[in-house]
Amino acid sequence: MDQKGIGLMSDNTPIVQGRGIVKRYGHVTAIDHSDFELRKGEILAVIGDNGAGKSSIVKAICGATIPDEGEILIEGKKVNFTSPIDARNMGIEIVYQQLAMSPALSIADNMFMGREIRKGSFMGKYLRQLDRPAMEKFARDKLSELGLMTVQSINQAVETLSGGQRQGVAVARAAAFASKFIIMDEPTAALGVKESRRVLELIQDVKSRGIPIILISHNMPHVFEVADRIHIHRLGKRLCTVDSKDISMSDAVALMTGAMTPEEAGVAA
Amino acid sequence: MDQKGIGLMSDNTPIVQGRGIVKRYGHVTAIDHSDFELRKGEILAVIGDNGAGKSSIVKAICGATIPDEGEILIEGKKVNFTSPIDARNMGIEIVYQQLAMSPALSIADNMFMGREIRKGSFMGKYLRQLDRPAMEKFARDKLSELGLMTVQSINQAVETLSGGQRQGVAVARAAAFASKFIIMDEPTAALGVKESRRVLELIQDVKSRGIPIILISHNMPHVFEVADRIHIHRLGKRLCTVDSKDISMSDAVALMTGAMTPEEAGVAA
Amino acid sequence: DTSACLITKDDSNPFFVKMREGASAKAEEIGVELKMFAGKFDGDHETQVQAIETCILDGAGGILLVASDTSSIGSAVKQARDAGLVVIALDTPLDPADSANATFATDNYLAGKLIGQWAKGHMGDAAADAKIGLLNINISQPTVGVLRNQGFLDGFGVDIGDPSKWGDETDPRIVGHELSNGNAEGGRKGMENLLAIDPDINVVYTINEPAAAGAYEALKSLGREEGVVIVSVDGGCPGVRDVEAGVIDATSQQYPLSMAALGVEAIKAWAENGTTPETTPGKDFFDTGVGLIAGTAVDGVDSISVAEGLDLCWG
Amino acid sequence: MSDTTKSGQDFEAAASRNETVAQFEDTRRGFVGQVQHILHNNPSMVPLTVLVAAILIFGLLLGSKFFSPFAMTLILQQVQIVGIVAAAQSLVILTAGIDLSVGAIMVFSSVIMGQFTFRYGIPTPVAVVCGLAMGTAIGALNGWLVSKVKLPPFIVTLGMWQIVLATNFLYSANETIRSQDIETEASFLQFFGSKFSIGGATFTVGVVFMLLLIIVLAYALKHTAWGRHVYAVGDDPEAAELSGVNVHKTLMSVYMLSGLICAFAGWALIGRIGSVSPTSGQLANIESITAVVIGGISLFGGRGSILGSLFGALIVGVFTLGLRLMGADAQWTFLLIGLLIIAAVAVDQWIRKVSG
Amino acid sequence: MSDTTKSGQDFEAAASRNETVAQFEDTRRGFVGQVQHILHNNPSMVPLTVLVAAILIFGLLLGSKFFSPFAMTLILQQVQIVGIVAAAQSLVILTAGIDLSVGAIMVFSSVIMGQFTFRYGIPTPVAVVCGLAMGTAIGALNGWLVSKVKLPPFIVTLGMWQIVLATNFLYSANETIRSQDIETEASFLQFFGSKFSIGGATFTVGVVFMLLLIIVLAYALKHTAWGRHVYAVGDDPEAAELSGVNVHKTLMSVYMLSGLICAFAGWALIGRIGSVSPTSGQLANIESITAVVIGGISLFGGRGSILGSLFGALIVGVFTLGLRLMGADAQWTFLLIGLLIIAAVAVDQWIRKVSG
Ligand SMILES: Nc1ncnc2c1ncn2[C@@H]1O[C@H](COP(=O)(O)OP(=O)(O)OP(=O)(O)O)[C@@H](O)[C@H]1O
Ligand SMILES: Nc1ncnc2c1ncn2[C@@H]1O[C@H](COP(=O)(O)OP(=O)(O)OP(=O)(O)O)[C@@H](O)[C@H]1O
Ligand SMILES: O[C@H]1[C@H](O)[C@@H](O)OC[C@H]1O
Ligand SMILES: [Mg+2]
Ligand SMILES: [Mg+2]
Repeated sequence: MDQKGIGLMSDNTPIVQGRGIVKRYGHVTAIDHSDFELRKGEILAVIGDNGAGKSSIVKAICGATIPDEGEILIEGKKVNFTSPIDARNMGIEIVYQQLAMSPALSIADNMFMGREIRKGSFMGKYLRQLDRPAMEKFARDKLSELGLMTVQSINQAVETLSGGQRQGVAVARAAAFASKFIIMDEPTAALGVKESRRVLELIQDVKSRGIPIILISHNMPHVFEVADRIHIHRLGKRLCTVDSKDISMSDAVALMTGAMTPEEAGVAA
Repeated sequence: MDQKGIGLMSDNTPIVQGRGIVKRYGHVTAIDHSDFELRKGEILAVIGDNGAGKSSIVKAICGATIPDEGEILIEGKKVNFTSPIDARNMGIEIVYQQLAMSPALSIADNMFMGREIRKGSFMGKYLRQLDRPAMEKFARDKLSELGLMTVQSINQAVETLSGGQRQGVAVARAAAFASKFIIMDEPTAALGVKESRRVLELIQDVKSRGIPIILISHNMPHVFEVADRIHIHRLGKRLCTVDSKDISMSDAVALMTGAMTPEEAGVAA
Repeated sequence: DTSACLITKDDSNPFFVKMREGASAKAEEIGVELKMFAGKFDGDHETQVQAIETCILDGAGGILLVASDTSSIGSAVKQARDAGLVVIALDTPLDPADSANATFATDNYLAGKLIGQWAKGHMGDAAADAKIGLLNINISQPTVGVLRNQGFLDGFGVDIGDPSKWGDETDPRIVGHELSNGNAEGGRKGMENLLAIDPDINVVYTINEPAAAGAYEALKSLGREEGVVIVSVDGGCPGVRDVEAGVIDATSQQYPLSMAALGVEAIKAWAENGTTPETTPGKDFFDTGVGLIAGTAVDGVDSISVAEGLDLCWG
Repeated sequence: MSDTTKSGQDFEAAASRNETVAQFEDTRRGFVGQVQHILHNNPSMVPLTVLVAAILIFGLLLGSKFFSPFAMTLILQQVQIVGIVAAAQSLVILTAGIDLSVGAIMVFSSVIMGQFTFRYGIPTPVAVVCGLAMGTAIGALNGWLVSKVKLPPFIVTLGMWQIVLATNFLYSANETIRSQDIETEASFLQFFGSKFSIGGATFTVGVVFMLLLIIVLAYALKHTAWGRHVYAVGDDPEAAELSGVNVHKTLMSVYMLSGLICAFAGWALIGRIGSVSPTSGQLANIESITAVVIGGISLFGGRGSILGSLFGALIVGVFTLGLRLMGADAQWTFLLIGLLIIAAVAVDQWIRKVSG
Repeated sequence: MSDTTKSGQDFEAAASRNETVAQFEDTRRGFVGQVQHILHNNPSMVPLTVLVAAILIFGLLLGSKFFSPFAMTLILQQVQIVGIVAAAQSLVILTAGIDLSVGAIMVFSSVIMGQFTFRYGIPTPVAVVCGLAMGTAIGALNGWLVSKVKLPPFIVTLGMWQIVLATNFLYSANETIRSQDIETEASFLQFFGSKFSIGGATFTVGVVFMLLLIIVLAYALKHTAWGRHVYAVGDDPEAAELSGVNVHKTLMSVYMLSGLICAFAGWALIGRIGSVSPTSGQLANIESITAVVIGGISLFGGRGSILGSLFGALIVGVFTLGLRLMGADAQWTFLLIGLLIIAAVAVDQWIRKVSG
């Protein structure tokens, strides 16, 4: 956890701030001059229709795509991520909607991809040997915490897992390594009831460690259960951000689908 | 619709019946002597933990994988599907969990894959020219019915769609072409609130056309909203099948996660 | 019973196919057991080395070798000779020639020189401002290709500069050097390119007869088949018939069948009494000779008639 | 809608229908944007642009020597064999395969046509049909191994290449059938070499065949169900199978067609070189793959246009002739063609990136 | 848990923890099942099995002629160059690439070593280092074009192949440096050819180098982070990038290492053939790819083991020598090797399928 960074910035500097972000794909404008803001210690939900641009905007924030216009500030400092590795080095972890795993590699390999543990011994120091037992134990522990009990072996290739099992691995990885904040793009979409529960608990856990979370989800009960604030995205733009206590589920849905305007709902755009 | 087939079979012959189905992947037993049954005109929900074997069993039913043991009967007749094309030729449509689309091809191309429409004119008859306008119109209509309004062009490559948009295309395709029954493997997992609603409506629509549906879902409210019966799958086997009116959501969840046994819940295994 | 190996550069070139046929016939006649090996393409040195090793392992008495890389093959040849095998070079002398116990070969430089002299004589005064196109083998410039090319230019009266490579000549009569890969397809394309550079070409040297046939097709398609002198090397039966038909004007004939037969006999002789054949006086190998075959003879250049050529041709 | 929500959650009722299709504003930037858009939607425009640019540049540098009907039709004639084979190669590559046996099939088919005529005295048209059938049969074998036995195309065609080539040499005994003999006894074998003139430019039947072949295939790939299936199979065979494409049938049709086209290339080869020569065509696989890839077809399958392959073949032809005319010697030409291959694809990549 | 469900849905509370990890019963069938499982988990066991079977069969057919230390070590010597190059090729193919320039890099590096020594009189060890550096540099250029400019590896290395080969011929003026001269003046160049005997079997430094190289690479691929990254990049580069692998660095390291290994192969080549010959190595790309694929590495990247490539090279070596000793002539050998390639991979596929 980046204690120092948090200590230095003024209390109401947002952790992440996006200003006037634009991203076009050929003829398609996925993000259209949108703003974005994540505050200290909060869980921010992002909701919106399919294709509203939710995934696109969080990808822009973490360097997975490079926006065409606009600027991004992390803890008040402008950043220019050119790759998700930059973001990860700052302690930002992401659960992508299309998961980002290497199908032929094992669960443990995937969890430690890019931050493998080496043995402490001679073999590790000079021959750079990986400490497989340590990595496997860690992976097993993290999956058990999530209640992913049906995984039969930690050395199973990810391609042999069910859809939900894969998602569980991705969530466990992010939660285990984040120190600044976590982005989760529909982390419970493929999960079973029990597994979804665990993920929601985990999100609360992470928050209680002081790490804020961006949660994209179509599951309104989940959103209202955990989110502090809700960012409503519509047609490539932020429509408004509301406190989850100040709005009803129905109004939130009405806003995001365009059945109601922010003025009608009585919230500030 | 195969009116004749339905007319011929006795009233309580199930549409699909699976007996003692086994499917192993190397060391993993994904389906372990499981039974399965879909009745005329019903919506059958299949629920279970991640990795319980839900996707595996419906794949075995439709020829997408070939089971190691057991037999499958469609309308009382034993079938040996060797490819999903066999199933499709019988009027069975499937929405796969991992979608099954050709990313580089357009939405319209994907919807009509394997059953393209040819022009009626000379070009169509002798030069086998496709009737693109017709296919595009049909595709646009079906997507509009689903309320997938954010798709910008029907000629867009599927790879440029958002996760939810892709799922919408797959659902629309299945609903448009099924005549015997439809299997939907988590059709609303990636869908927004509005889009999920439309899919549920569509499922009811299809049912009212007399076509039964197998619905795999982790979303209990959705399951209880539309399902007539619920097949509870656990550790590779059918634990029990219950009428959705005879069981509470909590009991269903308790059964599928193993917190309760069928005897405790008072349902027959 | 004596056993022997025949290793050729490749076994797709009819030249080597015939050489193998000649060798097997002779071997059967005099009771030598013959195994045959070949590189995968003309210039494939590695496979030839492997073939030599295999022959040593196989306990052969001698090796007939048409080397792709005349100097590099030296160490493998030495290994064979050290193991007690006799090594006879065919077609192409090794570098140095005495790496092998004996050599039966064509003098490729001479083969080129003869067609060069003939072309010069045939053209008479026009040779002084001839336009020469050359269709060589391939970009790796193997020795046969260089020897024939430089021999031809020498015979034609061009200053060849460094005799170990083509392309460094400054004579303005040379329009260009093209590649043919020694086949008809390459011959046609190369000829077309030469014609695009200068449509007035009137002398064409070709590495072998398939390339010449390809060049002729190119000329024919432009109606230029008359008035261009095409010369070549090899003397295969299709080639000699092409001389007869006026497709090729002259070609230097080689004698692979006699090379092969002489080679097999030499191995037999070595096995029986340890003798090796004499070399041709003035050369460090046994020259199996070159015959210039031309439709019309030219004064001062020895040639044989097409009819004679057809008697001696090899495939 | 009320009856569908018998146990639906309340908040969902708020998701009322909103029938207007969303249209984000299109902020494309004028002419450049339009050009980029066209390039983006027509993958073969990039190699076409490179081709036109190459012709213009060599034209400027070399003047009428290059910019003549003679030189232009010469290029067409020089690329005809590679162009035809590249059409076959394109089909296979579109299915994410690769065919290393194209050259071997081509030359073996031409040998069959020649030897059947001359060795067995079979009427020439029948011999030609036998050659075409042989090409198709080898293609079918390739297709069967790829599709049924599920072997990687690279391996199948690598093996087949060696098998067919060895068979070719064994069967033909490496004997060339001379042009003059064919001309007098079986001129039908040279049919593709027949010439005709249009306004100073000379075309051969082979060139016309190549152009027609590409046009027909481009049509079939774009406007028939078969064509869509070829793309789908190349894109993701598993997804294609699941969504109802008969992957086996599609692959078989592609490999058989590829074999047949290569056999036609063999016939065209006789027309071009006059004779039947078993040693031809040894570089046809590398040359055809080069043309296909310069033409913008992805080696990973499912993306690209067959027109691009034609342009790819022409680009190489233009550069080769242009460089030779400028006096580059063979080794330098070889080097520059290497640079060209990389540069052409880099330009392609760059344009695609810019046009996003 | 109660505090986390402040607005959770009631039914979810029923999903109480159930801590035992699910274990479906394992109904595998005895010995055969075990063997299948081992084969399944060790992709290089399949080619190893084919190799051993081939040795046994030829041993039975040919007796002691084949089953001798001399013959066995001869095979090692004959495959050493292909084996070393196949190691380089394996790395590149594991990243879903392909390197067509391996042979050109190899021969050019050997030419540099030779010409630097003989033309400029540079001390031999320095010349060797220059050759190795040149190989690495060409590899770096390949890597940069693949990774930064994002060109397909097939194209990059196809172009580079031609460029390097042409440069090689231009620079060397096609001159061979003779074995005798190297032996007397720069014997260090022939270092890889040095021989030593262990119990009747003769090994060369080159053979030992090949074996060590493969072992070291197998270790690195399996037991270091770098190795995992190579697999991840080959599997799905985008996913690898997103999950924190520096794809660029990984690709650069692979192509540079490949270039370096090819340069070592060039040095080994001098040891093997004695001389420095600019025309060597023309088939090294096809032969190394053949070895890699027979060895079971997927051309689509991310799957397979580098040990397999060694076995693949040895399988081809065993068949070639065995067939030659049995007196099959060259065309028949090609034909049978063609069949072997297809058969070896078919067997591999079959075993994988059976062991599911
Ligand atoms: N690589 C791409 N190329 C072209 N268009 C794209 C690309 N990625 C996204 N888009 C388009 O951008 C828009 C926004 O997509 P995005 O994935 O951000 O939506 P989303 O809000 O995450 O939707 P969902 O809830 O379905 O995941 C969509 O219209 C989509 O079609
Ligand atoms: N191709 C495969 N190879 C090996 N194991 C597999 C394969 N497909 C599925 N499995 C295993 O079979 C089991 C059942 O998987 P399945 O996909 O049927 O689960 P599911 O009930 O659909 O789960 P989810 O709700 O997460 O989609 C899992 O343990 C999974 O790891
Ligand atoms: O003499 C022969 C030559 O060595 C070879 O390369 O081609 C065939 C013959 O001309
Ligand atoms: Mg999304
Ligand atoms: Mg599933």
